[in-house]
Amino acid sequence: MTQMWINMGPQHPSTHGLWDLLVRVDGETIMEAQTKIGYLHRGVEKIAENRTIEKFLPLNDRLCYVANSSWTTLFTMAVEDLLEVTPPERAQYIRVVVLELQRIASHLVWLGAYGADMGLLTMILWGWRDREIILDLFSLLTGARIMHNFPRVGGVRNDLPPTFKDRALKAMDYMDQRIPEYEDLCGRSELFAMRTRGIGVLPLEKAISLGCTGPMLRASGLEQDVRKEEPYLVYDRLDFNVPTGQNGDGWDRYTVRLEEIRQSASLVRQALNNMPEGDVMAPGFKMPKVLPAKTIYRRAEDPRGEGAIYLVGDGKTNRPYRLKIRSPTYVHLLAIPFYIKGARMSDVPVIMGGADPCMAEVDR
Amino acid sequence: MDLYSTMHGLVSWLVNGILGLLEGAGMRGPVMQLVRWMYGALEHAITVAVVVVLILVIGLLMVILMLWIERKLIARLADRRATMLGIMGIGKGTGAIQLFADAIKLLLKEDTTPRKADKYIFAVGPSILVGSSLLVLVAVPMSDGFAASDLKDGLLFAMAVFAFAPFAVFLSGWSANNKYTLMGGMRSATQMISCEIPLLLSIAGVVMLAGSFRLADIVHVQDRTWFILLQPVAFVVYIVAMISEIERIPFDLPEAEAELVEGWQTEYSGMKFAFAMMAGYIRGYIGCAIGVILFFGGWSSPVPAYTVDLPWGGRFSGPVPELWFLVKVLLLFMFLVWVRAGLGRVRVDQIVTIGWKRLLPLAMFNLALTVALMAFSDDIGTSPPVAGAAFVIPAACLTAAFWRWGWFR
Amino acid sequence: MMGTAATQKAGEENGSAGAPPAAGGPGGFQQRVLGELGRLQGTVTESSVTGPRRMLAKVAPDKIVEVCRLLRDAGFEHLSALTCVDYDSELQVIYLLWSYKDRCLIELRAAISGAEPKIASVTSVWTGAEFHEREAYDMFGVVFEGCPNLKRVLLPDEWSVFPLRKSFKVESIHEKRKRIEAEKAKAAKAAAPAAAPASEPAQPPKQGGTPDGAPAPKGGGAP
Amino acid sequence: MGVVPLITRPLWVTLKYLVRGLRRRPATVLYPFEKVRLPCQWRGLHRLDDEKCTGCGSCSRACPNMCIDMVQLAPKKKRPSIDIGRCLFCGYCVDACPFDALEMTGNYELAVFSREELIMSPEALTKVQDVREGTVDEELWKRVYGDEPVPDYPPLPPKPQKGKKDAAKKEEPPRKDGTEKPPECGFTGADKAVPGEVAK
Repeated sequence: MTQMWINMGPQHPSTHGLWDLLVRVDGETIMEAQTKIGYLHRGVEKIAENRTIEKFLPLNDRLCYVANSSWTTLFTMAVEDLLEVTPPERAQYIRVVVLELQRIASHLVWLGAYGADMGLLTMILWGWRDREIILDLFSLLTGARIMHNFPRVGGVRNDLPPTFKDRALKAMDYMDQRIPEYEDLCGRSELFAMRTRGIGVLPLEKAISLGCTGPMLRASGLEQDVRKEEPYLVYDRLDFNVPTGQNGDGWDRYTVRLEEIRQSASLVRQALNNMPEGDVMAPGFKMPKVLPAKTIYRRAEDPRGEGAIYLVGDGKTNRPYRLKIRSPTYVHLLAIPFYIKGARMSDVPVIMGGADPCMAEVDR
Repeated sequence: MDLYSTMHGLVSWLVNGILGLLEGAGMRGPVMQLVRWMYGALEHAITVAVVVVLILVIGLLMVILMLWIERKLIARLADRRATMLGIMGIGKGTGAIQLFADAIKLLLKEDTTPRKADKYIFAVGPSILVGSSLLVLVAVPMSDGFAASDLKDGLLFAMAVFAFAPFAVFLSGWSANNKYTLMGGMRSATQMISCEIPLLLSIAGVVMLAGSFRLADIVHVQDRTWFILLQPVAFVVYIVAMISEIERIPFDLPEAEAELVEGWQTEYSGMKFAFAMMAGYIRGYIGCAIGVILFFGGWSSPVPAYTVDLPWGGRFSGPVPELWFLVKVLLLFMFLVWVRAGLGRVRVDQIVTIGWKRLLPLAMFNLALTVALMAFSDDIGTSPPVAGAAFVIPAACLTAAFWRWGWFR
Repeated sequence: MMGTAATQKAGEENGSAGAPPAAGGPGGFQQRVLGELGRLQGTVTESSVTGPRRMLAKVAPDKIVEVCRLLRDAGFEHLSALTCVDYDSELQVIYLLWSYKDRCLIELRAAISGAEPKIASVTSVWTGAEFHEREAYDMFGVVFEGCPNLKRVLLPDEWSVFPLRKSFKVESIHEKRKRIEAEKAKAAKAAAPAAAPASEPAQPPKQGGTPDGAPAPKGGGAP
Repeated sequence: MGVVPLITRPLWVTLKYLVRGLRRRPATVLYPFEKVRLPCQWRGLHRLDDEKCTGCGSCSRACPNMCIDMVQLAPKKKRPSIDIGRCLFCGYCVDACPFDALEMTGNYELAVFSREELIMSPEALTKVQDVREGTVDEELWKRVYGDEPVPDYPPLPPKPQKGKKDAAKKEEPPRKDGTEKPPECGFTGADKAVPGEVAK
């Protein structure tokens, strides 16, 4: 067949979100690919230069519509580094609980969409059904299901409602019962293995030189997790292990993320069980009139990889002088053309889904 | 008393009754002679028309029932509630009218044709597909009497017309001037080529046992032992090949939502899309019907015939063969829906591998086995356990051998 | 503006409260890196350790590729981010490198002129640098010589504006509020010399348009 | 893996749900007919309490999107009007109000027919009813939490009263418009987290 360029996106059922992978196809095999993004670009970094820190906080939830609080927490940690404020112990434990619940919810969305790319419609429904429970926990804790606007500079907005702790512990036990079911439906199914083993293989040194991080890098075999490399909040007091894969194909990305759901569930339990008493905001902290003239680079482990914020204060106003948001998926999506050559037309959605695209954080 | 004669009696009683009434009312002129002459000439044609319309209506009702079963079952398998639509409380929770709502919606939708598409083939594609699928309905009997036509080689005719559809899919996919539909059409052709031969070979085994292509004979031979007990391997090959013929989930690449938007149906909307969807379910019904006739003993029921005295004096005897046949068809269809809920989609090269390197050798082996055993044992009709064991044991060891080498990879 | 503070010494930045420097920490490694950077007197100025896992170095823009290759071989395999900061006197290109083995981050700063920003591309060292460079070009207009396909990645190709430059003025929410109140006050003063203020029942005309800071260029600069 | 486990595991686990689906309700909540009750601190549509509000405008300054305008109702009386078309529902205005005049109800069905209706005038804000219908999703509750579904989320300790009036308030007088206040869910420490404008 003559070679032709096919658009996998932006209006395409297999792309989660608005982005376009142009694919040059010879028959069924892919010869070359190009990524086209920018459909959801809102200029968040320019807006940030015109708003005070607190007024920019709610926008952080919109940075990634599936893992909202992870970006808000990252931003508040960056500002706290800039202002040299440390939130009280209890607030840090609450932040860890919120981050890990957010990771489970984000991985469930990914698992559902990954199944849908292979025609496994049951997987979406189970993924979304179990995510509902976590969204209910969030709506009890923060007042909103998705746009929580919960972390504040110097702490968190409010303390845990009294019923939250045992409901969250029961929800985590419920989650542990659900994971074997996901494995039955995907892990132990031959069809799933046929569609994911050896698909979109990303060797380790290519992953490092491309700048892939998080589950993509761990699937290629390097045990690297910002929570272990550069422990923030109270992660160094909680014990969890970092799952890795062997040869960086679709199968390893699935096993790595599924294992991460288990680890996050146990992390939530640990954080809830040994959470100290105390107030949730740094006592007597007031936002200063002027941000100190410093630059901060704060990294955190976003469900998709290494999210980071480069914040520059200019010592004159209380607005950030420059805010650079390092998005892990931005690198993963632009890196796809480097390892998609030779794949088949049906593998393209699996490879695109493997990168777990969340377009809001890619286009900023 | 088969369907044709009953219908012929009904039609002639009706027409003569009306004509008699008219003549009684004093309408004897030359017009009446012309009408009687025409009826004399067209008597046969009218009866055939009535029979065919009856079979068509039953086929379409079955399609609607299967659509509803698919929606509800695939939902319950995935722990959700499917459509709960009901009118003013009637069928509140059953979603009964969802299907009619869909049909009406598709009828009302605008029927667009892409600008640079080949308009005629684009329009003809779905009609060929539905036409060839409906044509097979004629050849599939529902019980001894109840068949539009009981050809001597009914099975051959059915398979020949059934294999016509991928040609229509390929045509309409290519004519829609859209990259996705072109890929969809190509895939349908590859899939048909790779899975047609194992399908026919698995049927050949059954036909050899039954000795005739006539579907009614195949059913009669299976009175004591269903062929699934004698031909388990053939059944596995038949089901896998039929799923890929009908283009359902594990092998629904021509219409793969994930990568090809909607495969070859991408450019269709309104009535044409309804045709394409309906064709899918008609072919599903036919696949299951032939499967039931070949392997599950058609309309012969394990329940011994019984007679019941109805309270108002009538008598009712035995399980109605037609209903028993439809129940079995629906059960086989439910298995297909269950497979759809559990499994994902395979790639095109994997279908070709399965078709050529897995199903074909399996079907050939089964055929050779059947020939060998028929040559040695003079009468298959000896005690069923012996015949069953003679078939099942080699099949089991074959599957175990294939299993150990992970042949599905 | 920020220019004068460019040479500010980053104060001792304590890592987040919960991060006691790991036993031994990358201290030894940092000294070794400082030693190597020290040798390149001409190109690297002011390399320093600014935190338990942070290092800082200012690099001459024309030697950036050698320094990056040297650091990558020294252990900084991961190019975490490559971005620019537009100080009005200069445009700083920031390279943030992370070492997986020794868990330390170094921030390289190359100061280039804001008028015609040009610097060598480091895609020869990391293939992933191409993505960050394309975004820096898209937002700041920095031309990276040697970058394989230096095209706009987020904005449409025919745009000629580099939005994140400070010269691209966008009215901030606070100025907008002051402007609206000024207009309202003027309108109220003009309309109200005779009528009593209470007679103005209609709500003030809602200031339409997108919330502040919309990237759409309002003719290059708000009034 | 061999042939048998090829499809048995996924089919087995879907069959389990089919069988369970026969005796217990599947997970779906049919939204328009069955609604799920939201927790008491849900951030939905705002409600203005006319007596408490003094028109100080701190809510309009706290709003990140400038959705709140102070409308001059009477010579001495200013009240906030909220443009919910641009509102983030972030709750800053509620936190910033020194007199607890603004609160967020549980209404989330805010569709209107024209853009102008999105701008809620102060009168409309006072007449907002806290429509918290629906019941807790018993099925999900039984599956996950096991015990009997609690009709409503238990109220949190009362929010510390701030503003000019003294903290030890008597029993709050019943509201004039007869709407019963949803169970009070005060937060400890939320007010100190007031972002508000720079400490002016």
